[in-house]
Formats: sequence, C-alpha cells, structure tokens
Amino acid sequence: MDNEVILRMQDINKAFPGVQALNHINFELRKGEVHCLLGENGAGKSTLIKIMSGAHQKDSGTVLLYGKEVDIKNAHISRDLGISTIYQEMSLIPGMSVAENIFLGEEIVKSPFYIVDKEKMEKQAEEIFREMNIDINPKGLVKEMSTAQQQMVEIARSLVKKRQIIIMDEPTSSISDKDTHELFRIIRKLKGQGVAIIYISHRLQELSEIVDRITVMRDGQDIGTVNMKDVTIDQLITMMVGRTLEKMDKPVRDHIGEVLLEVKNISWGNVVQNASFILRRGEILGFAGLVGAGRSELMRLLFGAEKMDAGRILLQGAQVEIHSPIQAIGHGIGYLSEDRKRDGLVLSMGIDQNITMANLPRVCNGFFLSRKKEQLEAKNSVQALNVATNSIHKLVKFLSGGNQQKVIIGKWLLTDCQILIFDEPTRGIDVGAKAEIYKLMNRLAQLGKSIIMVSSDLPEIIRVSNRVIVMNQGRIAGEFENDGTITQEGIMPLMLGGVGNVS
Amino acid sequence: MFHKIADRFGIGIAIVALFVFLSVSSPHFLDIANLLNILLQVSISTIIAVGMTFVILTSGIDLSVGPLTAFSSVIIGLTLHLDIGIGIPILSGILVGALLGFMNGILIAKLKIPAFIATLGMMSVARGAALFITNGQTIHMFPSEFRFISAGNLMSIPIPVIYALVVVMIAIFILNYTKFGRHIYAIGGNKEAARLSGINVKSVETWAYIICGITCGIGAVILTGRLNAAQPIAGIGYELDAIAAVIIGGTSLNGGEGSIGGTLMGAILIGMLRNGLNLLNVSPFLQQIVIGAVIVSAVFFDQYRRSKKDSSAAKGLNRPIEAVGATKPYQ
Amino acid sequence: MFHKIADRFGIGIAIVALFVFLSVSSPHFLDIANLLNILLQVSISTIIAVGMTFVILTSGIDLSVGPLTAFSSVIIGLTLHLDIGIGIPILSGILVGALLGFMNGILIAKLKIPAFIATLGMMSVARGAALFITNGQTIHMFPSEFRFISAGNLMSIPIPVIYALVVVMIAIFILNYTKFGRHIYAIGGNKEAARLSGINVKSVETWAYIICGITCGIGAVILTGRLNAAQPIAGIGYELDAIAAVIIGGTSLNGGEGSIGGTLMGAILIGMLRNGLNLLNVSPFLQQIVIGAVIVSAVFFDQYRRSKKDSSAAKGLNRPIEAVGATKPYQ
Amino acid sequence: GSSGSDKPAAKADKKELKIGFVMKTLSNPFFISMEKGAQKAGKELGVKLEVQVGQEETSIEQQIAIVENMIATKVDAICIAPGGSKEIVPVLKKAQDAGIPIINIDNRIDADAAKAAGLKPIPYVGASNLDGGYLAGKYLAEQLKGKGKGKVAIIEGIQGVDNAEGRKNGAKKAFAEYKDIQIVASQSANWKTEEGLNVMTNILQANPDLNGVFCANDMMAFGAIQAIDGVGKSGKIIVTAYDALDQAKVYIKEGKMASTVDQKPDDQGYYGVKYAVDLINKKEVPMEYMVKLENITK
Ligand SMILES: Nc1ncnc2c1ncn2[C@@H]1O[C@H](COP(=O)(O)OP(=O)(O)OP(=O)(O)O)[C@@H](O)[C@H]1O
Ligand SMILES: Nc1ncnc2c1ncn2[C@@H]1O[C@H](COP(=O)(O)OP(=O)(O)OP(=O)(O)O)[C@@H](O)[C@H]1O
Ligand SMILES: [Mg+2]
Ligand SMILES: [Mg+2]
Repeated sequence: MDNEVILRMQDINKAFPGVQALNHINFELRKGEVHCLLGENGAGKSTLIKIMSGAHQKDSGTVLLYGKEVDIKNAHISRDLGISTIYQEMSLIPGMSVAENIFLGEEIVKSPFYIVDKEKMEKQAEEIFREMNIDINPKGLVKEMSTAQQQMVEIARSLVKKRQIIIMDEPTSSISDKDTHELFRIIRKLKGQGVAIIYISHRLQELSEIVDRITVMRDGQDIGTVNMKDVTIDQLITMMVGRTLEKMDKPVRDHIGEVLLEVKNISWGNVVQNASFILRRGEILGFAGLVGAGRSELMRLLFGAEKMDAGRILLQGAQVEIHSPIQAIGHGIGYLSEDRKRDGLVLSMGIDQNITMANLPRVCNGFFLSRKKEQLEAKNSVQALNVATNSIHKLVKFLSGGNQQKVIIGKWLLTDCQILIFDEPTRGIDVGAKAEIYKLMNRLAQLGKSIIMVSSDLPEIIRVSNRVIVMNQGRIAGEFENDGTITQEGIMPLMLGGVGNVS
Repeated sequence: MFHKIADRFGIGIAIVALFVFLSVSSPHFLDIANLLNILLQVSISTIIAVGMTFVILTSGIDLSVGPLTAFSSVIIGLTLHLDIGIGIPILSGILVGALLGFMNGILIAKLKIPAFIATLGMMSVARGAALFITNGQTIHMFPSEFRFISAGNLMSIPIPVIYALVVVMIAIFILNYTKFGRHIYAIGGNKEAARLSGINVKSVETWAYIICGITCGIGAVILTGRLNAAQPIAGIGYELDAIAAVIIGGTSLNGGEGSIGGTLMGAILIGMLRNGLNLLNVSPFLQQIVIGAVIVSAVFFDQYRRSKKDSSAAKGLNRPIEAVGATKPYQ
Repeated sequence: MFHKIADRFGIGIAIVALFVFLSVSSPHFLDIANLLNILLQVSISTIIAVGMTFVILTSGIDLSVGPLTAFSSVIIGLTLHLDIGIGIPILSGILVGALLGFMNGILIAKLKIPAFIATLGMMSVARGAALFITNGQTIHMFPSEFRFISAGNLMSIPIPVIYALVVVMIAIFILNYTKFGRHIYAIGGNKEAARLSGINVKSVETWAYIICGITCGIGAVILTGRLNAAQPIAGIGYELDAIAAVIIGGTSLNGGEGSIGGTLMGAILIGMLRNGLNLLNVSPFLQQIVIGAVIVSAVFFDQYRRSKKDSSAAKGLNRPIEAVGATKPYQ
Repeated sequence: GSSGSDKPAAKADKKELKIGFVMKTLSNPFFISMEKGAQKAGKELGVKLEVQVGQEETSIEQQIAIVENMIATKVDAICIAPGGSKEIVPVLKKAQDAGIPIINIDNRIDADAAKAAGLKPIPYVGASNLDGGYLAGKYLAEQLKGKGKGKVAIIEGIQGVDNAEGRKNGAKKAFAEYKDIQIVASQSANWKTEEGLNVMTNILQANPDLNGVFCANDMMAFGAIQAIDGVGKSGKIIVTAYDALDQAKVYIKEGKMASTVDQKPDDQGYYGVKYAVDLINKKEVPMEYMVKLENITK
C-alpha cells in the first residue's frame, strides 16, 4: 500500500502572543514518502512539526494517526506513537556524552536495579555512526563537539529505534556536503523500509535528490501540496514568496580598492596554523573549507574573541593590537557569529534592544539613551531587512530562526564597521531572505565596505565572493580570484587537503 | 519602567489585597504614622535590594550585603568619633562599601570565581574584619547632626524614606536610560553575545558589585543613625531579605530580566507583612509560618496571572509594525 | 565518577595543602581520633550536601534544609517519647523530611514557583512549625539504643561516618548508573531539551527535592542522637554550608554539571578548616576571616587549574582534527 | 484587636490595659520562661500582653520596628529586654515622647547612651551578666581538683553581643584571680548545641588534659557534655554554665554538669509587667530591681 496515509492533520490552528503561527493548516503524510515542508522564515513550519512532536499544543484541529484521532500531549506520547523528531534548534545536553544524548529518555537498562547500560549504549551508538559513515566518539562530551558534529548526533538520535515517522527540521543547515550525502543515503534507505519522513530545508537545490512531495506554507497557511517531479525550483519559490525573485547579480569588481587589512601568520594551537591573507576595500572575500577547517576560529582571532598565540594584524599598513572584541570594533571590524543563539543574540531582549546593542552611543543623547532614536533606528532596520514581526519590541526568542539572523545583521549594520565578517550568514535562511542578504552584501561592498564571508555552502561562495580562500586543517590551502571561471570541482580538492592550482 | 511595573501586576494585587486585609483587621494600620513606619522600616532593605537587583540582573548574586553593611557601619562609627565632622565619615562608609563591592567584582569578573563562593567568602571575611577592628564591641553615641541627616525627619517624613526613594529613582534611571543599564541587562541575558558586541563585560559586571557595595554603604549610614550605634554584627540575614525582595519582584535569578519597580514592590510586601503581623499581635511562631506562606502565595499568584496573560495575549491583537513609530516613547 | 574526582584535582590539592599545614602546625591534628572527629563533624553536612547536590544539579536550590532538619528532629524527639521503640521514630523523621521535600518539589516543579522563593517560604514555615509544635522547647533524653544507632561507635568508627559513606555511595550510584540519575543531569543541562526527549521533567525535579528532604531526615536522626536533644532551632545556617560544599566541589549553580565526589571534598575542606582553627585556638574573629579567605582561594586555585586545562583543550591540542584524508571525496 | 477579653479587669468598666512585652527571641527557653512570668503577672493584674520578639537574638532592627509599631498602636506601656543596650535607645526616646512608660528588663540600657539621648530614667529589672559569669567562673575554679589550679576553656556565645561578652568577661575576671588557672582555649559556639559539641570536641583534642569549661549558656553546655561523654570523661571535666534550664538541672543531678547560673527570667518577666502596671497607675517603682542570681549546684 504505497499511498497509505499515515498521518493526517486537519484544520490546525496555533497562535502565539501577537501572531497566528498556524492558520487552518491541512497536511497529510504517506507511508514511505519524503515530504518536504517549504516556506519562508516564520511561515510556521517548525510550529507545525512541534505539534506533531508534542512540544507545542494545538489550539484547535484534529490529528489522525492511521485514521485514529490522537492527542499528543507531550514528547513522550509522540515518541510512543512512533514519531521521532530532529529539532531545528539543537536539543542536546552539553555536559553529557554523545551516547547518553542519543539514548536520552529511552536509556538501555540492565538488571539488577535497572542500571543504565553504558557499554551497550555506546556500542549501539557506534553502530549507528558506522551506518551513517561518520566518525564521532560516542564517549565524547557533546559540548566539545563542533556544531556539525552535534547536528549529526541529533540525526543519530532518530535512528535509535524503528519509527514510522521521522521529522527533520533543517538537518543540513550546519553540516558538510559529505555528511549531507550520507544523510540522504540513510533517508533513502529508511524510505525503502516504509518510514515516512518530513523534511524541512531552505536548501532548495538538494530537494530534488530525495523529496517526493512538497507542502508549501506562507504566513501560517498552507498554499498547496505538489509532487516534486511536477515543479521547478522557480515555481516553488514563487509559491513560497508569492512573487518571482529577481535574478542575482554576478559579483561586481570595479569598486575594489586598496588593501585594507593584512593578516600575517596567525596561529592558535593546531586549530589555526600560520594563516596569512589580505582584504581589499570594497571586496567580498569568501572563506571555503570543510567543517572544522578552522575558518570560524581564524575569524574569532581576528576579531579578538580569542587570544592568538602568534601573528600580526595590519590595518591600512599600520599594525594594530586586537585583544578583545572592543578593540576590534574600535578598529571598525564587526563579526556575525555562526551560532546566533549562543553568541549572537540576547534572547530575553526585544528586537530593538538587540539591534542597538553594539552601538548604543548612536541612540544616545549625550549620556542618556533616547528611546525615540532607538525605536527609529530599530524600525528602519526592521523595514530595511524585512524582518517578519508585528512589533519591534518582540522578544527575539519568539522570532523564527531566519528572522533572528536578520536582527543580528541589523545590529552590525548599525555599527558602521568598515570590515564585516559574516560567519555562515545564510544558515537556516529562506531563499527570499538569502537573496536579500546577498544583495545587501553587494550594496555594502559597493559602498566601500570590505566583507569576509565564511560559508560551507560552496555554490553560495562562488556566487557571491570576489575572491575565495580555501582552508584545510587550520591552514590556508589556496586562493582563487573569482573571475567567473572557478567551479566547485576546482575548489573541492583543496578543501579535502589535496594540492590545488593556486591562481 | 512602568510597563515593567504593570508586568508585576500580580504582586501589585497581592500587595493591595494585604493592604485591604490589614486595614480592616487592625484599627491602627491605616494611621499615617504607621504607614510611614512601614516605609521607614523597609528603607534600608529596599536600598540594598536595589543594589542586589543590579547584581542579579547580571546573573550574579551577593551574599555579603549584611557584613558589608556592618563593616561600613563600623567604619562610619569609628570615623565619627575622630571628630572630623560628619561628611568624611559618611563618605568613607559609602566608599568602603564600594571598595568591598569592587573586591567582590574582581573575584567574580576577573578571577572567574563563582559569585556564590566569592561573596560567601567576602561575607565571612568582612564580618570577621568588622568584629576584629572593633574587638566585637558596639560603637555608640554620635553627633546629633549625623543622626538627623541619616535618620531624622523632614516635615514628619522620615529621611531614610527619602533616601530610599532617591536611590530607587536613580536606579530606575540608570537601568532604563543609560548605556550602562542596557549593558547590565545584556550581560545577564547572554554574556557571550554581550562580549562579542563589544561590551566590556568584566567592567560592567564589576560595577554591578560596586553599586551593590555602595547601596550597602548608604544602608549603613541610615542604620548607624537609626541605631545611634555601629555594630559589627549588624545586618545578619540581609542577603535573604534583599534577594527575596528582588525575586518576589519578578527578577530572574538567571539574570537579564527584571526591574527595580518589582524589587520595590517585593520589599514593600515583606515590610507590610511584618508590620501587619506585629500589629495583629500574631504569635511569633505563627508569624514565621504566615510570612513564608504569604510570600509563596504572592509569587504563585503572580506566576499564575502571567501564564494566563501570555496565553490570552496569544489570541490577541496584532499590532502592525507601522504603528510603532507613532507610539510615544514611554517615560 | 573517578574521572570526575580527577576533574576536581584543584580542590584535592587545596585539601592536601591544608592537611599538611595543619599536621605541621598542630601536634594533635594527625591523631586518628582527631581525623575521625573531623569525619564525624562533617557527616551531617555531607549527607545534606549530597541531597543539595541533586537539587543543584537540576539547577534548583534548597534553602530550607536547616528547618527541614529541625522539623524532622523534633518529630523524632516527640515520637521517641511515645515509647513505641526506635524504629517508628526514625522512620517518621525521615518520612517527614521526604514529605516536606515533596512539598518543595510540588511548589517548584508543578506550580512553577522559583526554587529560591519556594524553599525560602518553606524555610520560614518549617521553622515556625517546629517551634510551634514544641512551643520553642528542646526535647531531651532519648533511649540509649537510639543514641547508639544514630550516633554511637562501631569498632571505634563513629556510626554517622558510616551513614555518610553509605549515603555518598548510594548517591554516586544513582547519579551515575541509573536512568533517574542521568535525567537529573539532563534536566539541569537543558530543561527544554530534556522535555523534548520525553523525560518527565516535573517528576524528576520533584524527586530531587524529595531526596534532599530525605537527606535532611537522615541528618536529623544523627543530629538528634549526637545532641541527645531535639531542638526546634537546630540547623541554622545549614543551607549555606551545604551549598558551599556543593559549589566548592565544582557543581555549577546553573545545574547539569558536578559530582558527589566533589561535594564530599567540599564538605571535608570546610570541616577540616573549622577543626584546624579550633585546634590552633585561633581568635574567633580571625577564624571567620581565615575561613572566607581559604574557601575563596581553594576555588580560585581549582578554577585556575581548569581554565589552563580547558584552554589547551580548546585549541585541540589533545584532540585529533578530523581525519579528512580518510573520508571519501564527494562527487 | 484589643477587645474581646472575657476576663474583665478588677474595676469593671475600666478599659483593659495593653502592655507591649518585647523580648529578643522565643527560640531560647530563657525567654520562654521570661514570658511565662510575665503572663503570670498579666493574669494577676488583669492586663493584656502583646508579646513580640525578633527572629534571632541579634535581630535588633526588628525590635526597633516592633517598638515603632507599638507606638503606632498606642500600647499603655512597654516592657522590653533589648537586643542591644545602645541601639534601642533612639526608639525608646520616641516612645517616651509619645508618653508611653517603659520598663527595662534583662539587658540593661546603656546609661551613657540614655543620657545622651535625653531619655528620662527607666526603671530596670534584671541581673548582671558580668556578675553571673563571675559566679560561674569562681565556682568552676573552686571545683577543680587542684582547687584553683588547672586548665580551663571558655565556650562563648555570639561574639559582639552584650550578654555573651558580659558572661565571658565575668568568667575571665574570676579566673584571673587564680594564678594557677590557665585559659587554654576561648572559642565561640554561637549559642548553639551542635556547635558546642563540635567546638568542645576539637578543644578536647588539642587539650586532652583540660580540667574544666565554662559555657556561656546551657544550650552550648549540652553539646559540650556530649563531647566530654564522647571521650569518656564525664564528670571528670567540670562544666559550669548559665541559664538554669530544666535539662541542665537534670545533668547536674547526674553529675555531668557542675552548676548553672539562674537569672530568674520568670521573675524578671513578672516584675517587669508588675512595675509597668504600677507606672501606668502612677505608683512609685524602684529604679533598679535586681533579681537574685543563684548558682544552682548539686
Ligand atoms: N514560542 C513562541 N512564542 C511566540 N511566537 C512564536 C514562538 N515560536 C514561534 N513563534 C512565531 O510563530 C511564527 C512561526 O514560526 P516558526 O518557527 O514555525 O517558523 P518557521 O517556518 O520554522 O521559520 P524558519 O524557517 O525561520 O525556521 C513566527 O512568526 C514566530 O515568530
Ligand atoms: N570552543 C571550542 N572548544 C573545543 N573545540 C573547538 C571549539 N571551537 C572550535 N573547536 C574545534 O576547533 C576546530 C576548528 O573549528 P572552526 O569552528 O574554526 O571550523 P570551521 O571551519 O569554522 O568549521 P565549522 O563549519 O564547524 O564552523 C574544530 O575541530 C572544532 O571542533
Ligand atoms: Mg523553523
Ligand atoms: Mg565555522
């Protein structure tokens, strides 16, 4: 029975303070299909799947599992019903081991006394990782893992037991292409076993590889469900955003000026080794590399968030000391960190207060904060960046992931920094917003600002940057001028540690 | 600020309920003299709770406020007896508070010692030091100018009440209308994000403890005047009173969320309760039971109200973004 | 467990240093009798600190341990005088502790009252109740079987020390080898994640407070036997001692990280310090200064050591960078 | 509420008198028996007592607040055992200014402070801690095996508190009269039994040849006795203490304790209330009434 409907959601409504997150949503999931939820940031995708997983309670509507109405009051019930969820926001316990996290809530126990069977859990975790074809130590602590490794641990959690439904909310937003590849292989295998998978992603290119059907959402409503093979990506985008997007400009080069920043021989343990590069005025410099290549760390050193072991930084030819973010900002360097919840936002504050946080003097009258100025600046940013919110006072913890990212960008745009470092700026961001961010970076570059963009999305790097630097195992492995000829195939070997053709 | 008081509406209701109950059950409660008494009796704890609010907003804690107050008080007492007027003694008391607060700040912000341990240590050290320099003796008898300025009456309003009001106003202003105040909230909300936004986390954190020390110094001035004595053992239990006021007022122990207005209400709730139980002549053993029960109920009620409000707001009005520019800034 | 003790190496060094210092400076310190004394004197605080560790690991706090102990002790005293043997009194003391802990748990986990306020309220209520039912009087003189079983010696080992050891062992076992123990850590590490993993957060949290109440009950049994008296005002300041032991032992007030082994070391450090200062007959004023300074220094030293270790770990010096060469190239 | 008494005063239509009776705390048996004495006087004289105490003995600010509240509720007289002999003065001045008569019991108001504040003389009912400490110290010295010769220790109350310092200094004064008595340790146990036990254990560890100990209250002595029991020296080390709790008398009978000083708290309470009523009725009262200190021994 290939077309058997496992899960049917009818007329689901869900409101949060000041926003109707789900508005009469209908959704059905068939056995053995990969069903994609697509929509702009804040469309309500995560909210919908959280109702399935028991994390949120619906306000009204019915959920039918195999035709029978179910009341998913909490996460436990959801799992007992055979639903497993990988959340967009990581939900791991940092101080516990990988194996413990994987089995959290369904630990394997043995007699006597129902002792937790660590060995067995570690062994099974190892098997899961072997199956996933990745190398993670089940005994290692989660807090010592990179974001990507943590994401793989999240994925591993859903493979512990056999489930009928697996929900994946943006599983690929922070993992490498190689791991994505492995994930797809596993998804196909699960599908073959009749497992239904709900898949959420903003990476439209990857959809065609695995997805069968797509439900598009906009502003909490479902726009429609289509078969993947019947539509083009452009059609999907139109459904998502309700209009067609203009085509992206090629990187412009004519405004690039003199050398602004020179980084010489920066080292930090063996994470960053002897890294040197230059950055010109008005240039967009892309940093490519595999997960854990040391790009983020290099940027954090440059920004003074970490103290370098060795190395020098020259701004307009003069050496500068940068030992703290304060100094970096003082020299006109801004940094948008890759983990926005951990390092970027104050979740308990409003949008306005987050936006002005890095440059409060701008909204001060002398010594005093001017609420008026602050609101004006915040309102301007919110409109310029198209943040989806009903109030500039909304606490950022209530924003969808993509809109949170826009708030951080707004914060740094308010600082007037000459050099802006964007670390994975489009992670978890919808196509429309992505295009806006690219446009924004281009505009900033044309205004004479210099931009460094770290990204694990290779096509994005090639599309946006004027020049590309590749890092591998903490070293700078190569550099390409983006004169329109570079390709993924050209960069990839350097990322993997091979010898490349440095142009 | 005022929207934050409104946030704490639940505690407000609890206060009103208690007020009405006490007015009905004790014929003396509503006397102006008694109401002024309540304010006078909470003035010191309010001032110190204000300092504590700064600390807790940064997600810290200060257990040393009692001994800090005692130490400042002793310094004030000793210097008053030097016969050098009253200005220098008052100033040195407040400065000593600031200094000890600064030491707390260094231990916590710079040396990364958990605030609980650092201030627990300071609690012990400052108490020991106060006892040591006085040899355990109380210092007493101070000039009447000092007693007037620290604890007298101005047109029948107790001066400590005025000080408390001024401290509250300044604190509200600092937290809501200065860069520093915003930084306090940011640090409590997310220390790493604050650091990466170019906020000097160590300095702001240290200043929070200095401010708390200063409020202890001010508290010490009032206390010394009120008692006409400087006791090395003064201020026992201040930390619990201050923290309780802050948390009853809705500030989270995790930092980043809360307000001075809430703290003020918390302090008043506790003070009114103690006063009322005295007036009603409740047995001392029962008093403790009642105080505990009322505090928990008030916070429960507040909590309950807010969870209701959250869920009803959910069904609520969508305020369009365009309208934001038109709204008046709340001052 | 053992790797966790090694984690707390800094505190271990502080303990050893203090040990050596006291051995050299007091001729009586190294007597077996004195070392047993120290263990005896820390037995109650260790047991209660174990319960406190459970609570703090869930990112809670329990300020009511002192009054809980007093209340249990009073119940034990009253029932012992009913002449119904010693089994029922001991059991009822422990059960009463569990019951009050359960009430704490309900207030916190179910009614969502901040732990600080809920247990502060309980502190006041339980103290008042203990005073009320005894009318403030101490209950004296208990059967010698009770005194033996609660505070006697077994082959010259004080029985309370044995109890403390057993409690420590059971706690280590629970926290490290049972599902419940892992859930305690999970809740403290990330409550929302724990909830989303299907853990019954409310129940686990409530149990943490029940366990803390039980340890207070056990502490009360020992205390009642040691003093041969049940006092409604017993246990003043227990909460600070217990929390200090837990945090000195490296458990974070934010929950999720820490160990019973660390708590044990924290309790021993404090006990040894007090014992040594008594032996050396240090002036009581100075004692407070010394205790504060030593605790802060020990934690600083521990912190410093760990930050050294962490920073080298962060640079990946003891961790292999992903073996990229081994992976299959993509496409 | 002040009405509703079913036991009218002697003169039928006269309003019932209300006396504020303020003590340090009620978590100490000393004050409980003081209250008993006061209540006895209250019953006999047909007055209503409003008994108020601080949370702990050191809660002087709470006492001040209590007195302020009593002024506001217009009690007819205040009978107070101050937590601090100097600190209480300003608020008592307020009470006098409001025309409320005051009786001072237990802890004597500091004369200098009173004079400086312009306080009208306040009758005092009580006992001297210094004298009591002296009495206990003297008895301890005499009871030592070597008669005025040996090693002794002092277990102090909360440091910096008037009665703790008075008792300690009294005992020290007594010991100083014997050149062969050596004070080998003086440590605080904060009035608490458990600390008394631990501190005494440690003192015994450092001074195995200790001959006697003076404890500034019975509660700490109870702990000390357990510690002495623990090293099997019950009765061999002389324990003298203070407060004359019932349990102390039991221990004295058993020979575990040598003596305890009785400050007659019930008498203090009784006479405090009695004189307060006299003051209200404009009768003459003695400016000082010292209850007789009694050193209770076997
Ligand atoms: N806990 C919450 N409280 C208040 N509002 C919320 C909450 N969670 C989500 N929202 C709001 O609900 C709407 C839908 O959010 P949701 O997270 O489902 O979007 P999404 O489609 O997953 O977006 P993204 O692609 O950015 O993850 C948004 O407007 C968001 O601000
Ligand atoms: N705080 C930290 N503690 C321990 N190890 C860390 C920490 N931060 C980074 N690392 C490790 O340092 C190495 C370099 O990481 P970095 O984040 O700089 O790489 P990247 O190229 O930006 O890749 P990513 O896509 O993961 O961000 C990785 O092995 C990572 O696991
Ligand atoms: Mg989402
Ligand atoms: Mg990175």
